[in-house]
Amino acid sequence: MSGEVLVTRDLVAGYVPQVDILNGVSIVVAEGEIVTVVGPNGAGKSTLLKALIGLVAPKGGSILLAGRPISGLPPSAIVRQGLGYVPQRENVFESMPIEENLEIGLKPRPGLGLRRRLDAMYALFPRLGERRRQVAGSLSGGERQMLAMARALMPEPKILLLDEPTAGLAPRFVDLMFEQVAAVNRSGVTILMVEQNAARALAMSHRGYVLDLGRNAHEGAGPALARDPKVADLYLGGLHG
Amino acid sequence: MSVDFWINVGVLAGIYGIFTLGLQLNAGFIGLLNFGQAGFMAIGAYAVGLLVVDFGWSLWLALLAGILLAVIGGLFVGISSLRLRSDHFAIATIAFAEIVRYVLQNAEFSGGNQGVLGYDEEWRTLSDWALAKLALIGLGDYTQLPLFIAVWLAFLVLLAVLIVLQGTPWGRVLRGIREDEDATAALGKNVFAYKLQSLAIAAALAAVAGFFVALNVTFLYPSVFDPTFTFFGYAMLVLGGFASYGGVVLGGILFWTLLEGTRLFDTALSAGQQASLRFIIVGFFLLLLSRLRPQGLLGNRAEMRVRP
Amino acid sequence: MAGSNEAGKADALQPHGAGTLRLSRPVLLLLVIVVLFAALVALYGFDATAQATVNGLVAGGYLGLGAIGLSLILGILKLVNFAHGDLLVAGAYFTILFGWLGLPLVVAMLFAMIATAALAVLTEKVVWQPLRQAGAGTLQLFLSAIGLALVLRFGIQFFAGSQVRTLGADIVSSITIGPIHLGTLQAVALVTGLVVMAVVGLALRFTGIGKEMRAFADNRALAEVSGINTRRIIDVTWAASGFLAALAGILYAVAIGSFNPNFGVTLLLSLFAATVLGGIGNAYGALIGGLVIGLSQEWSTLLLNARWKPAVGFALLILMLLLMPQGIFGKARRRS
Amino acid sequence: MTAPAGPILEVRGAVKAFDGLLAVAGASFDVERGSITALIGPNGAGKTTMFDLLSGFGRPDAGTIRLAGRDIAGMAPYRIANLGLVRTFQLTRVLAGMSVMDNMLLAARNQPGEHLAALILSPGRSRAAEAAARESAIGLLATFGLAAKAGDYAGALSGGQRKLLEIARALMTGPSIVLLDEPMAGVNPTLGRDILDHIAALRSARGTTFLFVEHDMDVVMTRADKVIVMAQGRVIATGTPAGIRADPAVVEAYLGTPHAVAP
Repeated sequence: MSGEVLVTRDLVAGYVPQVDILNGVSIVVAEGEIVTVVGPNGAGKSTLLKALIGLVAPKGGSILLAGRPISGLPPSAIVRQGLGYVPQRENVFESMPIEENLEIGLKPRPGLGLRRRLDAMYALFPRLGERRRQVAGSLSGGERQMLAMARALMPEPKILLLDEPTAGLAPRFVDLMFEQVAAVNRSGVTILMVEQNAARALAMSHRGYVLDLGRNAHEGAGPALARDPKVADLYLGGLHG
Repeated sequence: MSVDFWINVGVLAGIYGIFTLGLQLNAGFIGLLNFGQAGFMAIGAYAVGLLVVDFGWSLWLALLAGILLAVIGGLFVGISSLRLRSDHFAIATIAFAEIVRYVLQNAEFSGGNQGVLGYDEEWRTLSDWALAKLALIGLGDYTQLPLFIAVWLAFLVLLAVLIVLQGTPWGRVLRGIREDEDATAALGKNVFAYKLQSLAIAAALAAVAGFFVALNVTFLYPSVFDPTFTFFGYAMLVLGGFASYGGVVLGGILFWTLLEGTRLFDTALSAGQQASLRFIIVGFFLLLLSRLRPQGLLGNRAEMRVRP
Repeated sequence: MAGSNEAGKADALQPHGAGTLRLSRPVLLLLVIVVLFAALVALYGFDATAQATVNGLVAGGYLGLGAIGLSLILGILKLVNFAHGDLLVAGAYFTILFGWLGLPLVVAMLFAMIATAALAVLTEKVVWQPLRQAGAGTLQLFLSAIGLALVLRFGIQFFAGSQVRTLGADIVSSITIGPIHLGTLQAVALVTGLVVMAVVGLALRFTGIGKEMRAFADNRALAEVSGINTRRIIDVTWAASGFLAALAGILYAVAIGSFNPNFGVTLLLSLFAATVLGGIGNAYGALIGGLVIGLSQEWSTLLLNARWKPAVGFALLILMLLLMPQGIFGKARRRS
Repeated sequence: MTAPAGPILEVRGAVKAFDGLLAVAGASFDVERGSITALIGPNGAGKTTMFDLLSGFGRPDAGTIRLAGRDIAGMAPYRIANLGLVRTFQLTRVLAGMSVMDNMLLAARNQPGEHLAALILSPGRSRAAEAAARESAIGLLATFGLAAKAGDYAGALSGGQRKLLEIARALMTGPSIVLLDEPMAGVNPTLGRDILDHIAALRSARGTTFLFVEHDMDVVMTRADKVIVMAQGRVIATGTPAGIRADPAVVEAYLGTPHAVAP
């Protein structure tokens, strides 16, 4: 295994003083991997991503990005350190055209060259290139998700965090979206993803973690974890939906 | 000087207390940012003055007409502007109050900046009668005492009525609308009708306050009804407490004691600077209280929310 | 931004009445202006109408520039900055202060704009940022804004007095172009206003910071996780707001000639009218809105006594809120 | 009043556009009386907009909506609620600054004390109605396990409890049809099952109709009698869960086969 891009140790976080949503989460993402975090509603999956990007201030534990602590930094600084984040909802600038969305994405690292990064993104997501002047608010759900990913990829992050990339998509487009995620990964991007659609997400992941009540419950190789009947019974419920 | 001075402060506290009851009913209990209260007060006061002076009405009949006209004003503002989001509604009500003031200042019928004079004869008669009675217990020298008594009597009666109303299912609907008007509408309540009622009652309260202002200043001129006075009302509200009628009483007494109390200090400042200083103090009140204790002294933080 | 709207095969939302809806309001506005102008020419003659129009453009300059900051702050921070009118006043009085310290007038004006920008940033640091962090609601923000407005207005009055003042520039010389008479200073105010308007519009459209500001106004949370330094954007917005407000105040002082510390509060509702007219948060809209309000107020002097001018502004504000709360250039937002 | 036959809700050709974009593009469907009906479809299919149109929070640009035979398209939300249709919201909207009991009492219908004139003229009737409402509120709160919380501020409840309160409050109005917007979102699986059990029990006991939006296909397939599928603002299929699963149009537009072909 190559270097560890992202490591959390005993991460504790919550939105209000008394209540912690994360009660000690430890995960490792190595370079080039797709790692998926699954778990029931309220397990703290989205909160984990928000803590990593700095939207929720961690109360305990540590977060290392390429060996450097990022815990407690504001989101803009964390993005500059090389973390890309795609929120689940409202993840594009609706009033702006696709190309301006991508331009905003490059703000943390303008030195990479706008033209070069735009071309790279349009190669990865040809559909966006066809519609570069179209206002993002008029895109379909799947296209928005692609634009949101491309925006987060503009500054060449060391790792991309995806918060339920298939939420709300028609089931028939779910596989397409997962294929897109796999393509991004093949292009050399490390991915940490949170998903409700546990079976399919784990099947395409190198490794997976199961969270419950804000703690690590299980971990293992993705496909194996997806097939583990104990995990399925306890946490995943509708694996065959 | 001192007793007369504090009686006057009491009169102001009572008048603005009545005025602010309406703001409490709007901002505190149904979540309406009514910033046009000074405009309703102006309508009430000018109606009284003009009906008595120009049309020879009785002062008391004119009071009723003034209340009615202010309510009509409230309904007009409400029907036209209630569907706006809360901050736009606030701006629209300020604009309404400014239009009222501009009309009074510039139109022929209202006497412009010369104002309206000579409407309070009936009150003087009553006041003299009261002073004669007060003289029997040795209080006959305090000429503003009858007004003080009348104002506070009215204030306390209106306060009691509103407290009782707030405890009824009607009051509960108001609070539901304050918390979330869509959810309340989804439960079958006619949000618009309740907001309109709340606004109309607030306008009526403003008209009563305007009546007492007219008696207190003895002649009416437009700048008495500057929007700044609505801001004073809100300063009282935020001081005493949101969603609490008791807070209006406390806020009124504290606010006017503190504000007028500044007159008692000898300073090297010019009269203009002293006047400015009073407004600066009010400004700091609003800033500091909004920041440090937004619910006010008697208010309940859980009940303090206005959504956009 | 018009933006092409090709129908995508997989689009859940399909275009409907392609673009006509979006174009119609500005076009309608232009039409109304042209028709009104023609009507006024017919009723009052070309000379009087042209004079009122030029006066309206002068007023539109300072109203438009004054409204930009109000609109941006309202759009980006969701804050009804009631103290904005007093920033205009601060600009004029800082100019007097720096002139009194011996600086030449133009330099004093520039310093005044910088000082007002600093003042605006200061209010952000001292008042607004802490309030936002405390999760203040609409009412708290509104009351704080009123409190701040009172402190600023009467603070200026405390030090400078409430008497009428001038900037001490030459107010006598004038230009005559055909039937139109214009004070030299008014002409300067007109040209400055229009030029700065164009510069601001272009800056928002094409510069990096302009795009970041628009992104921030569009979706604040997303801007933050996209790596935009939102603190910086907020500070820049306040600085620009203060700077342009001061310029607007100075242009007002120059064009009108004399003023007292109350002129900001008098202009405030007209500035709100311009903001709402242009669509909240839309800087171009604010500029156009300012021009429309300026024209309306000056044109109204052909019909009514000039003393009703401010009331025309208030009435337009109420009308706009009632008839077109999303403004000419704003979009009707879908309820979430 | 005897319940007339026919569907409780009939939607025909409903259209709603925002800024020129069609969110609902001519949707038609029925909801049968006493059924538990699921409304499914991808994000942007128009489900929430449809809920808004049904409950009066939006006026359709075209089309008719009939509730028990009566056209309610464009009617104010409070009037629709008083005709027996209540809704919950996707993000729970309890009245945080009021007690749990006040949340419930506010939902009671036919309270004369809510009207100033009636309040002043006959305070006795108001008190009687209040006592009756309190009694049925206590019963409903007990059903949903919230009896102990009656005096607390609703804002102090946990996320799951708020969801329960919102549903209990909707039932307090004595509705004939309840619209639930993602009742399972943000609640843990155990509580989610409880909510679904309550719904089933209430349908059996009172004959209340339920229409709900849900993304979890397992829940839809096991709990709904009927399923309505929306895509791109239109209803592309209605039927039983089994029928929907086999419907080629639904498979094509929404469910997909294990090896979906790229568009």
